[in-house]
Amino acid sequence: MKLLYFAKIREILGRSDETISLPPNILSAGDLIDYLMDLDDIYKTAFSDKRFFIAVDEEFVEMDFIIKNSKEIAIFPPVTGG
Amino acid sequence: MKLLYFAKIREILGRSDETISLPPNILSAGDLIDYLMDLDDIYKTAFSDKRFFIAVDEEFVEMDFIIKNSKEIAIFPPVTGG
Amino acid sequence: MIKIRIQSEAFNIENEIKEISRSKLNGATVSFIGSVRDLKSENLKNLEIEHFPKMAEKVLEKTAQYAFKNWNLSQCIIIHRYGKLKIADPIVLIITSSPHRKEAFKANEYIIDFLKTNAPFWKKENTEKRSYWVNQKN
Amino acid sequence: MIKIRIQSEAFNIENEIKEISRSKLNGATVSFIGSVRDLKSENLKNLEIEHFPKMAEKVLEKTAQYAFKNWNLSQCIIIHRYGKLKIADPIVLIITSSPHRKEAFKANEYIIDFLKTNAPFWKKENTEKRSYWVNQKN
Repeated sequence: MKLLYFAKIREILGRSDETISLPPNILSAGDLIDYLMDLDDIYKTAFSDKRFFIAVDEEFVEMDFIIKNSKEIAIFPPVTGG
Repeated sequence: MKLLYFAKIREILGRSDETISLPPNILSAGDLIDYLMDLDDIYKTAFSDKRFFIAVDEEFVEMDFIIKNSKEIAIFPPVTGG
Repeated sequence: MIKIRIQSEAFNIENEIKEISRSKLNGATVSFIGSVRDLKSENLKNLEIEHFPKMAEKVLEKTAQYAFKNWNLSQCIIIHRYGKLKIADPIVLIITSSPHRKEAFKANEYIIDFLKTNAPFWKKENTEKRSYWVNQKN
Repeated sequence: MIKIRIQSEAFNIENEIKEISRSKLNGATVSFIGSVRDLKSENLKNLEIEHFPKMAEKVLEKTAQYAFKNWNLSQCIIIHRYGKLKIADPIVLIITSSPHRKEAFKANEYIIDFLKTNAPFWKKENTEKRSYWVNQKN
């Protein structure tokens, strides 16, 4: 599964994307975030303020969205364009 | 007193302006319109549908506005600019 | 800054916006362009716009001043054309600039609404069949 | 007609409006330009705009399509820039054209409001003192 990071989250993590393999018990987007935050403190720093959104296939999804079979997941802070 | 006409009213009257002397009993803008309509049928044609506005010193005025000492009075149909 | 122009010549929106000083541009710039339509689908040959110059200038100036104060604008430009125009030719340009987009939008819409019923301009349409003065709507 | 562009280059509003075919212009054309401000008065050196290209394209396209149908537009153009910009540089251009001005205004304001909270672009301000990511407002 490919993860994409943008803006402040990309800067905190020090990478714009990475490919990970998830354990079978990780089903939802919320599970993914919890999993990453347990994996390394750097994810805690990136996600702990809860100011982030998740997009699967370029569509916003909620935390209970099932990502088990998703190929590409983007995690980014609130948008500030326009 | 100078009268200015615009658009359809100018076309009906066949003139864009004229100078008239009013009898002393003509006080308001409404009096002026009545006076003109009595004067000549062409003014009846121009004003009888009541679709006109009056401006004194480039400001819209109501029919009861006292025009006795005004120098320039414009009479024109509803505006359609913009 | 307020700028009012009544002219027969065409205008260029890019040039008007470029002219606004960089510090005055202020984030949100809304523009409105009203242009000539073939309202009755009678093959419009041209549109003639007549106006009452002195009063038109006054009305545009006052409208811009009111909008400027009421919606805290940094910039307000109104250009209105007169004379003979063709289909799709621009008639009026209104530019409102403000730190906040809501105010730039509101001011702009107020100005065009007000002008439509208060600025002394009149449109006459010349189609292939006939000529007639446009009636006021809304 | 709907046109979406995401680019680092500047745009020219006159050229964009001129490109709209004459028959499609349809009377009322509203434009919105959002440009770079010195929000904190800290002598902004530049503004960097980062974006998620594939998703940004999708969001702009869908937003334009929704506005196009909902307000009966004849034309809808959205251009959003990315990369390094300076004070007063234009960031976003939205053009909505319609037979009725109310609809052109409403559609335009809807699009910019929606983009501000849904299009994946992020602004980073580099001032003389520091660099920081802009926080989302309203």
